[in-house]
Amino acid sequence: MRVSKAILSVKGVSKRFGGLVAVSNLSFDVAEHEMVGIIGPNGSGKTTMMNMISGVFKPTEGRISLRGQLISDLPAQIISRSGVGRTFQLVRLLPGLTVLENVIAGAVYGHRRRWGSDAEGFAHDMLERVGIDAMSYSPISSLTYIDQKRVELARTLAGEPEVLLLDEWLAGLNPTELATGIKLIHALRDEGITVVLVEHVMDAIRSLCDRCVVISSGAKIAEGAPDEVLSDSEVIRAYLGDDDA
Amino acid sequence: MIRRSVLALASAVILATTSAFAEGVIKLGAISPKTGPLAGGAVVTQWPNIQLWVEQVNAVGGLNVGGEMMTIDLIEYDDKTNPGEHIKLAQRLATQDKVDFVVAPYGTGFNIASAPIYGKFGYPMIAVSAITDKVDELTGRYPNLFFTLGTTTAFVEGVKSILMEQRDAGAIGNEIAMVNVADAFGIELADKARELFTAEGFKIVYDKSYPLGTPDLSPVMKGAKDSGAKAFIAWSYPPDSFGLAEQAIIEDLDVNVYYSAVATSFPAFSNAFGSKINNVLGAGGTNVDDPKIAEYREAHLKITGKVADYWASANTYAALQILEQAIVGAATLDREVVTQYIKDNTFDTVMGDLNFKNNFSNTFWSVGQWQDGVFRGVKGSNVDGAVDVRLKDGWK
Amino acid sequence: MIDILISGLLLSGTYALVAMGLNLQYGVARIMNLANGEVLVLGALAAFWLYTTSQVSPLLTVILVIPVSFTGNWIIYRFLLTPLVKRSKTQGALEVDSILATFGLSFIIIGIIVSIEGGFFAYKYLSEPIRILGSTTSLNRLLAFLVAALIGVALYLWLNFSRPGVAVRAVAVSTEASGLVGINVPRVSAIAFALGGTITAVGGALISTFITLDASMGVVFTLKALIIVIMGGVGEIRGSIIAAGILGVVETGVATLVDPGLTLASAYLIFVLILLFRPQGLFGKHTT
Amino acid sequence: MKRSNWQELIWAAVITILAAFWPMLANGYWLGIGVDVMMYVALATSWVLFSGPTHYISLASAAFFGVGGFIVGTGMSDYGTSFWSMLALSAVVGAILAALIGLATLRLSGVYFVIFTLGLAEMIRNLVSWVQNNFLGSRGLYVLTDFSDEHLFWMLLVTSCSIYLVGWIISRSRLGFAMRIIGGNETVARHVGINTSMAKVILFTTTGLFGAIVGAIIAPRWSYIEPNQVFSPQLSFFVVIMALLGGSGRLWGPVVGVIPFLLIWNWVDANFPNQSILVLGLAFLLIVYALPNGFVGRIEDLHNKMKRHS
Repeated sequence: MRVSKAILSVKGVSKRFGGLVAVSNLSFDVAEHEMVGIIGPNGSGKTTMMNMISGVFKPTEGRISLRGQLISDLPAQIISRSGVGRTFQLVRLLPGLTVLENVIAGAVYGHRRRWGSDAEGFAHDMLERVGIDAMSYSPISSLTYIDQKRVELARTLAGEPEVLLLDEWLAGLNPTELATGIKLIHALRDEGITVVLVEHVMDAIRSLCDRCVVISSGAKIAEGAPDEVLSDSEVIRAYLGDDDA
Repeated sequence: MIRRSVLALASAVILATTSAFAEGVIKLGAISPKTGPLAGGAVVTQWPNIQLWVEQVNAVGGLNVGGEMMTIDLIEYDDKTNPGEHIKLAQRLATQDKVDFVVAPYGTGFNIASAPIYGKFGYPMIAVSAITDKVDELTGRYPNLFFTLGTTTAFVEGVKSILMEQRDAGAIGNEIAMVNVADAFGIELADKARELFTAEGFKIVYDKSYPLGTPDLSPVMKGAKDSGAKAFIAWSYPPDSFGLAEQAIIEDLDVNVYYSAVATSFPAFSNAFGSKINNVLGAGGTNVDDPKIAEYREAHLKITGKVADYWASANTYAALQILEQAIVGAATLDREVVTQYIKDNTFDTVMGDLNFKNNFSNTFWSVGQWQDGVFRGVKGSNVDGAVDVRLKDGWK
Repeated sequence: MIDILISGLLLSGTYALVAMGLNLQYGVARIMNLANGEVLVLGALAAFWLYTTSQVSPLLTVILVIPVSFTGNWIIYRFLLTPLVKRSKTQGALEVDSILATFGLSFIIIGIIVSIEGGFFAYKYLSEPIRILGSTTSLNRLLAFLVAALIGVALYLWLNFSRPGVAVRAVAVSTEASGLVGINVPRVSAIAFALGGTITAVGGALISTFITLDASMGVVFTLKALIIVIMGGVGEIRGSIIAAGILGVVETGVATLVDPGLTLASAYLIFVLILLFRPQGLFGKHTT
Repeated sequence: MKRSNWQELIWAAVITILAAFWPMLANGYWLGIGVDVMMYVALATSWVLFSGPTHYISLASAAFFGVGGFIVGTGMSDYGTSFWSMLALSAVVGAILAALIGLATLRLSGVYFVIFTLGLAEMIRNLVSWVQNNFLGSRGLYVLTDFSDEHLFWMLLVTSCSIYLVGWIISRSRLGFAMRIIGGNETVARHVGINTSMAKVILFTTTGLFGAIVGAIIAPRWSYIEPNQVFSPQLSFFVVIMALLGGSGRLWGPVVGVIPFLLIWNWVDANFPNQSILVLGLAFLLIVYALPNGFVGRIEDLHNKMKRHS
């Protein structure tokens, strides 16, 4: 499903921490309604890349733009408001708030600044969308791991992102949960959200992604349809003995 | 909230009834720091003298108030050197403990802060440790407030007259090195000194302040030394008066006039430095040759176990003597009558005969000097026994 | 210039004595000890009291102070602070609790000091001028500096080259991980706390030979110590020593060249600037 | 800080009205305690505005309080200005100062923030002393007014109420919700689109503004302003301690912390005049050990228990 117009565009991006090069000269585009996977061995710079898109870090070099607008020099909150939502590798919820409030948090400060009953209603919709509306008023501490992930996803969706970044959203789930999770992302994809996901679960990548960007040691080594790149010899070499692919 | 006021009422009633039983007793309230930055000074000049006076009075059976012997019941509080705390405790003394009389607080700020409360209840306040140039304005506002220690200007004048004498004698030139501690007390004195000294043609070649709690005064002393002035004046407070003297010794400050303000007259000052601080000038003083002072100092040592300091101690004791004589003289515990008595009469105290004009006693020492182990008054107003100023000659 | 450097460095010695103990207590035992300054004043009181009543040399007092303050601080940690450590679930909660508890403790110590001596601890010991490279200073300050240097070096060597020292450093880095590798965390914390308190008390005894203290001056030292520890980086003895050095030299420099009235202000300004540009302190590891 | 509801506001209004009658019921000592209570309620509530939701412990209260007192003192003593104009000036200066501190502290967290605010307050105290010494040429700052304790009590009550009301409105606003999110996780806050810096600076500015107002109102009570006393770091510690003792999770936390704390304090003062500081320390430890989550925690526990039983 190749769509011509790139919504998110990463051009020649590098990130150095002191002497360490985490990402080097990486470029790729994400088209509207497309689901792109970023894969690569541990420590290859995937999460750093996500952090640069969402504004946790600024790239040392290169530019990231959203619908042609440069976003890589903006602070995280502006990037978020301009339509980039994300989840975190290790779930980050707000323990002092209820499930519903956690999701409302996503609705209030996004580009559609909802407030009051509007925000509340919308948050309920999002919780229903991820399938845990029944737990709206539970404390965060009572949730299972997958439910925590769902809350986080609901919160991100509540911001109505145009581009959704999922950072190892499926990691750490048991087989049943994994199936539920994949189904959920499928549903999002069917709704036409643009998604960039970092993932290790290859089955999920095969079934979800339109296209994959493979990085190793911070640099892009392959790009293309999942089946194509996963059989690429260089990709296999990068993964060998390194991961569970 | 309502319940609390009922409680307050109840306790007030209980207090009222107990005070009805307590006849033959004069309740005396005293609030001063036992902790906090000013405690170090208060435990030297304030608390021991209150103790001394109360014990002496009670030892002879109390005060004769119109034929009835009344002993002193002392109620004391620690204000922790905190003005808010002090005000609250003053209110407690007046409205809960319902004391008959009070000892004026320690420190200028505390006297002024508590004056409205004590004034409201008509307590005469014979302020000792308060030095201000606003005497008229304050006593106009608080007619119960009396000042015995002098004014800021008088203190500066005392030092100024020494400087002028020594300049005339050729011991010092026109140049003065002056420092002050950057708190209300030091700033006020330094400001006045700047005005009065320059008016007499002195040049303040080194004029710096240092913050309260400066751990190392050696740069200050080095700066003063480098200025080459033969007179060093420090408007200092207790810990720094010690620190400055130590640095002067270390740097071997070559001056003929060395003055530091508060705490110079403390026995601890001489204990710490011995003969090295011989001929150091300091704030205040007493006439140590006066037999009354000698007797007082002996009693102070005997009863409190501490050597009295050579300045504010005797003043504090004198203020209590004034209160004592006013109560006995007025033959009543009626505060209004006693206050009026203080205004109208002359009192025989360890500091000599004291009386108040517009609530201000113009009898006080302003400058003293350590001379061979004794701190003697050298300048004062209406005082006898001032000795000649000696020149500082090294720090041996 | 030499004057500034020498006076400044000697003052740094004082500051290092004040801060090293707190750093151990906060860096290792995770106790933000607001009673640090009061412990220092206790040490000073011991030196003053023994000197004025029985002519005991403050140097001897320093040696006497070591076992007493070690035991005292160990007891404080064991019985007063351990319950707080146990009940707090997060570092933040422990910080709040230890601020509250040690603030109360500081009042108790002040009360004890006042009941022994409410006035100034005024005495002089080794108040003799000495010339170093043409600059005059006093023997007692030099002595305090030397002891501070000795303690600093000994502490550094102990922490880096001895088994228990390495355990202490491990606990400073992570209490959980240290527990996992078999370090007795409560014991190491107690030792670090007691050792920190001992250094502070020894510092107090030495400082009292040249600074006139009284019961309520502890807070001044606590503030300085907190500033130095944070400036140098939590858990970093090296950082504390260097921060103490910077403060000492800056304060003396400003007092000499600019205005003594600005000494403390400039010290705090340096602190503020360092934290603005290195929010984790000079040597602190950045944690997010 | 949790979101406040209407019921709470009504309770607050009722208590305020009752409190307003305090000067008629109590005078002298108890009125004085009332003034003290109001002063610390105001300071601690304004502290909780910022520190409650963010969990940032600020030790800068004395800086704002001192600025207020000092401005009133200097203005009235040296320049003969009116109290009210200086009160207004204090509020402005306090707010500006707090905004600057807020901007400076954005990158700091945890203990670094705590000590930074302490250091900054000390720096301001020393700078103010120096400026007074060298440029203002003051002869002691006398603040002589005709205000009695009643007046000060009501002024502080109005201040406390304003702070509470501001806090209440904020807690129900997008800003208040943002602060709760920031307190939970700052990275998340940024990623849901919150301008965390702006939110923190606004809240901190409010704290500074009210702190300076309280300092200005107290100045007439102290009559004589000494920089070292109005800028006393102890005040900052007391504010934090009373707020934490009450519980910083609720806007009304400080009220239930300040009142018992000051009552215990006064009881100790009155009954142990020679060792008040020692007994105070002991009382303090007792409270810390007996009330791990402050009074609010205790009250909410009891409330929950009662609910369960009924």
